[in-house]
Amino acid sequence: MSVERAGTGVSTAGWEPKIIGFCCNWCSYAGADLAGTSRIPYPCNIRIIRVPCSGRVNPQFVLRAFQRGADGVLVAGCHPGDCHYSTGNYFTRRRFLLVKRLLEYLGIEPRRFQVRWISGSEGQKFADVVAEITEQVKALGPAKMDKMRDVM
Amino acid sequence: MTKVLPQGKLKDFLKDTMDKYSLVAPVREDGVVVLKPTADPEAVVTDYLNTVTSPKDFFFPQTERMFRFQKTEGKIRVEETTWQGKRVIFGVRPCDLGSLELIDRVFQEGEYEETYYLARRENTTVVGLACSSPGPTCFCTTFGITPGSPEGADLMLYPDGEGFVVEVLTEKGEALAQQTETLLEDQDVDLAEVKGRFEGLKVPLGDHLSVDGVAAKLDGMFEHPVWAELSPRCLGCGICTYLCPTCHCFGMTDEVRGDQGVRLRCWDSCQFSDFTRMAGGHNPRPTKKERVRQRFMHKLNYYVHRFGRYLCTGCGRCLEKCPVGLTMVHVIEKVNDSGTREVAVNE
Amino acid sequence: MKEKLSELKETVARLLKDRTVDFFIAYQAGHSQVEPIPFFLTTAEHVENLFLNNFCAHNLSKYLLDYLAGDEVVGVLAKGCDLRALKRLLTDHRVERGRVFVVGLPCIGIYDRKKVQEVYPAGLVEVVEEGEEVILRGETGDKRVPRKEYLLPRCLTCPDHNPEFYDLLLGEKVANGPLAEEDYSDVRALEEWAPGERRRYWTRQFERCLRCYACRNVCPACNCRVCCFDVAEPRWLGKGTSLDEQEMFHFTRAMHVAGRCTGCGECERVCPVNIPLMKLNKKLAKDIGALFHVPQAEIPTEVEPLGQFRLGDPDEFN
Amino acid sequence: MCWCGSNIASTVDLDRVQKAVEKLTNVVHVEQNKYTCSEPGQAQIVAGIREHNLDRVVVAACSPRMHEKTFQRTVAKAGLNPYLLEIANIREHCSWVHTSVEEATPKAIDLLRAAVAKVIRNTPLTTSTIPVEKRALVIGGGIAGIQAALDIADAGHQVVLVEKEPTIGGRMAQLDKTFPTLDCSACILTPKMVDAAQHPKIRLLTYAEIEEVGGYIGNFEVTIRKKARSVNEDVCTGCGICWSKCPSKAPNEFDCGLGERKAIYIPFPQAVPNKPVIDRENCRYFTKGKCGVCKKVCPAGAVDFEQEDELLRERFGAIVVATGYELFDHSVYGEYGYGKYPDVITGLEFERLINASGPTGGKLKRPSDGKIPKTVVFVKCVGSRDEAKGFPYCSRTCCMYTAKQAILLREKMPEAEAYVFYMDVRTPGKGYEEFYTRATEEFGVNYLRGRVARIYPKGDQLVVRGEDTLVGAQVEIEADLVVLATAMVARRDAAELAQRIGFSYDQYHFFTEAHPKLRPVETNTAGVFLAGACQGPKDIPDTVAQASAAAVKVAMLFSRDELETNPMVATVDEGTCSGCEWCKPTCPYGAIDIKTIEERVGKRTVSRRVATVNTGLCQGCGACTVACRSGAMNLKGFTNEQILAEVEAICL
Repeated sequence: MSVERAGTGVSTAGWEPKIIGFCCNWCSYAGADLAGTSRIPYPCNIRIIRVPCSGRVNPQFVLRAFQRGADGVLVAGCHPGDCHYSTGNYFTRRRFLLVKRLLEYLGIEPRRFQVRWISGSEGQKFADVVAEITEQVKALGPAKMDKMRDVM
Repeated sequence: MTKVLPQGKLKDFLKDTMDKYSLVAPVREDGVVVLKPTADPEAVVTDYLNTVTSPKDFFFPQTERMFRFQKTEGKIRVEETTWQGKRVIFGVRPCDLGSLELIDRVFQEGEYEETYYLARRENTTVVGLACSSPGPTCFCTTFGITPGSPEGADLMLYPDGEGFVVEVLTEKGEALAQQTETLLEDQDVDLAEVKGRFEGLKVPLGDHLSVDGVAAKLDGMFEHPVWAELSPRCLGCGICTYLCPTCHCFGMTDEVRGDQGVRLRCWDSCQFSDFTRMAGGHNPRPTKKERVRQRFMHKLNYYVHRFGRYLCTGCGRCLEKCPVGLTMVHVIEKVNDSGTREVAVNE
Repeated sequence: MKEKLSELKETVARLLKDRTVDFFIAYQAGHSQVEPIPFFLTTAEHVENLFLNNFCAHNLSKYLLDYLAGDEVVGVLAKGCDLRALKRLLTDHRVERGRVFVVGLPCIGIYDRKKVQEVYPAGLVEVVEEGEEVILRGETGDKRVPRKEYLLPRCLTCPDHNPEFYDLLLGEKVANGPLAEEDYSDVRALEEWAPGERRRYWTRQFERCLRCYACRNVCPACNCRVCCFDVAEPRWLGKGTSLDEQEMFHFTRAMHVAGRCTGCGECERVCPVNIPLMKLNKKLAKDIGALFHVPQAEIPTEVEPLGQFRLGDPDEFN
Repeated sequence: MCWCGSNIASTVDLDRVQKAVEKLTNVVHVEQNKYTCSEPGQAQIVAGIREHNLDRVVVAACSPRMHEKTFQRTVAKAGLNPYLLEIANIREHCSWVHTSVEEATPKAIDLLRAAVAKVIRNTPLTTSTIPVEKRALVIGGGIAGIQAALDIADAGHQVVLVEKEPTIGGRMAQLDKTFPTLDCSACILTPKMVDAAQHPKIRLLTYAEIEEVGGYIGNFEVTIRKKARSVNEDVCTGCGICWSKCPSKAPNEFDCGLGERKAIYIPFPQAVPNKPVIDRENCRYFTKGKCGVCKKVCPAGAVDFEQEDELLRERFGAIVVATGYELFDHSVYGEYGYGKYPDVITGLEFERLINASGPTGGKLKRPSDGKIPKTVVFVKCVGSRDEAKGFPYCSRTCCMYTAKQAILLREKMPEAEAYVFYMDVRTPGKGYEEFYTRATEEFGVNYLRGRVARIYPKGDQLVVRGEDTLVGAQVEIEADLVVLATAMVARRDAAELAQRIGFSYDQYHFFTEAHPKLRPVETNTAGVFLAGACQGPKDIPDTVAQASAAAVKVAMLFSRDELETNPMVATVDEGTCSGCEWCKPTCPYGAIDIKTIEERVGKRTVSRRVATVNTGLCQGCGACTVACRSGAMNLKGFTNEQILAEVEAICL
């Protein structure tokens, strides 16, 4: 999957990472909206997928993103205690604490996968998080140069 | 005079081979010996009973990319993928050599030729390795194969003293022998004698297991209670079929990414519960009984009717790896022991 | 264990005769001494073929899933670990307790066939336990080896030498207590590796994977009616075998049993290509223990660790 | 694809996007318009659907949180199921945050590709209906809660008004006069308190708290803890003999602790209900086990020492949260004496000290020695607009109440001097600026622009040292009394309450409205509304306005007998479901049950257990879908298929 390609001699010139952001509708998606209405600029690498709750994000979605060539994945939800559905993000927290460790254990650079709590009022935080993850992923280089390397 | 490859020159033999061919050879990895492409002669081993995976993987790969397709301007462009290259598979045991001939019939005979398979067959040189000490799971002799049978190899190696006696069997084998000729020594060895020694080796399990008349007996055993007796312990996994050097079932699937994609041909296993499940949900082989019966009937009856041979070479992988001992040996014994007049009582 | 064979025969014959059970699942002799195989007895006459020794590793309770639709009462022989597997199935509401008749089998450890075969490739007749050592007795003589080193990994940390519950127990209960603490040293060692090294390690393992699904099919926690790997839409997993699909498979399998794995190690035992699946399962078990304070020994729990939360769970996502 | 004037079109090259999107499989028609949400824009969509016989629509425009509903109605007008629409957010998530066309355009294409991939997998969804329980719960009996309760009740609906304290009235009851009219606070509030108590549709539950909230809009299940009052309210006449005879005293919270009350007490003379409560912590009977004077003297026999907390389970269709605010604890300000100087008081304490029913009977006496102050210094923005020690926000009311208090001081004691240290004077209300002008011009209040650096005692006085930034000089004023305009902060249990009911709050724990401009009284949880300072600092006029607005929202809700449910709910594929029940514990609404189904297996009919979703309870969070390993549980509108398709489309 996202084998680090350091030293493979593959040129990364002109490469821009693609980062998928799963954002819960009520907080993080709204936070991203607020970044927009406040015109807070951030790197263009993120593509947001709207989900009702971070608790809707199946870890298999995250893996699929990496499988298909995403360079980074962000899961963003309401702060603990603020979940629109009361408890969804507590399950998210448990699940992704494990996922993050498992991915790292499998040798996937942990900075490629991040979970953050971003409220609807944190437009600036949303922009900052995107800037941060983009910068980190850029420094790491492409997760997988050839998306269809294996099966395709 | 007979060509002999001294033991000490084996690595060089593999190295020279790699000048012209890509190499697939037995490699010990995490406690198992697998056949896999390797560029490192040092990694190649010869001290194995047999490789856990069989050589069929390199002719009939688990996933075959048949063609690419792409939609452009409302049209679909199809680009066939062809396999290219020259490859040597080293260290194939007689049972597995025999299995290639069995699959050849499936993919070669009849109205249609299986071009992907044949391209690989034509461009691959198979180096056989005779067995010095058959193991407790070996039963090749049941199917007329011996620890020294070279059939299926292009070039056969017989371990003998401090080296390998070489037998060139085909043009491809000859080409490989020429490629490595500097390493092959002409020695005064009686090839027939060496071969005879291997052919005469005891294969305890195989020597006592007879398959005579099994196919004919099975003609009347489709509804026999033996299947209900054998099948409950099956896990429904694909170990037997995927490790078996002669199983060759597959399914086809498209992987699509946007406006392009590939058609894949992937191994499938008749032991999987969804193997015959239809789109509407109906499954003509709904339980393990039908699925287990299918596998053994195919090997011991249907294939025999079509091609005149049993679809098993006694490699023993199912004995070694089936977690629940649902093995060819067990089934043959059961069939031999069962009375033909019995009919299913539970149907 | 062998010594309980006659009692087992008597018991099973009686249960079948008096129709306490409709059929019984136990072991029969396999290809060799080290590989007993599951045995499905439907009549009392079958008991003559019953077999029992300390290689009877296979967890028989998973077979109960094959009999959900009927109303038969299934008798099953269960060691402590098998009982945990049964508990898994009961907790997952897959099996009705009333339809299972458990004959409990006290057990002090099952030997690892692979390890024994390394020192005794063929012709093993029996294994005799002598305190901390065992004698591998075979056609070509005896070998004396340290007992602990030849047991299945699960037996070292086994908390249940006697099944937690049963309808009938074979023989007397044995002294309980794990031989060793839950050992995560292999997981820790791997965690210490450089990420690139770890990556190469797992790549090698996953590339070898055949996707034969034996690990799934033998696993008591993998008990879904329809597995996500078998559905066409959505395609959680491609049919093709490539490194990314293999990794998707192993990641998903591990996550699906996270907090539910009973630690039996059957997945690893049956894997034909030696993929160290327990290194994935144990990694998750270790983290679940450390993060959520649910130790492996408590699984199956009433509510699975990933189906609950605490307000005070660790948080690193700010 | 919407230009949004130049909002999108100036940063996203929509022609390029159109070329890319036209090529996508399943896309048959692409068009652009200047304002898609405008009537002509919507008409274009309707025409497009009809002309091209479209069965799916993607609108690339602003956030779906903005106009998804709008466009759902639009496609419905053309006869399409509204859920066959997807929005690609190319404004908030694209054109507004990326500056160059080269950056924004490829991203917009990706977002559209994902929306197309998703919409292909959309299925028509239909709503079902749930009945509405036409009873409202109002939490908090301050002016916000009273106003909301009265308005809802006047609209003809039952209301339960729950107040934590023994009386309703809240903060407003503590105030002396109100700005900018200088009405007596009690004079305008107490009639409303009485109205609320006597309204046939309102049930007052004072000395009560919310224990648990379940259910959902139209059908909340609320458990209310009615704390033991130790006085039987049904019998008590409020005659007052008990509290006049009670031997135990305690500081009176209502007077900010400046005065005393008895252990059996009403907080203030106009308390509603006029029924006392026994403060068990300070009552001799409860602490020492003997006394019982009140019980002996009560002519009605209302005192009941055995009374216990009572849990009431009630059903409501809507909830108005009006829990108010607290005052910032100024003891973090070392320079103001950490709250240790008794003559440094808060504005609210000042209100009590000048109130005729307060501890001093309305005579302004300073707390330390009862001396009548000659010089009073008011300090504004204590805790407000101070990120370092307090909060960055403005508390909105302090400028006005400080002006009011200075005026009251000068009015009552023309000989006293009033100084006000301020950062800015903010008077954005009707009559406010005029009021402030009166303070400076008519009442001669001295306004000094600057922060107070330090307050320290000197003799029996306090020296207030600050800077007058207008003249650029240090000033030191020897004051008899210092009044701090402390910030309004969220109640300390605000977050807990929000979590209990299930809606969100901001970083200061003020409750979050659904939209800062367009949905100022709704929360993100349907059926829960906000009124007053629990949502953010505000003065009485704004509070009352918001309370009435919340009441209207409730009345709107109650104008319907049934509600349409959210069709984006979880759904079970019974063929796949194992009935393992692991989805159940993840559902916050208890919406998942297990049922037994029968099916044919071979020649037999067998039964097995599967999960089933109560669509009235399900709110569509999707937590259950991830707990389900086999994928049997899915979420309509956000299915596994849809999300995976989006991922794949983006990764192309």
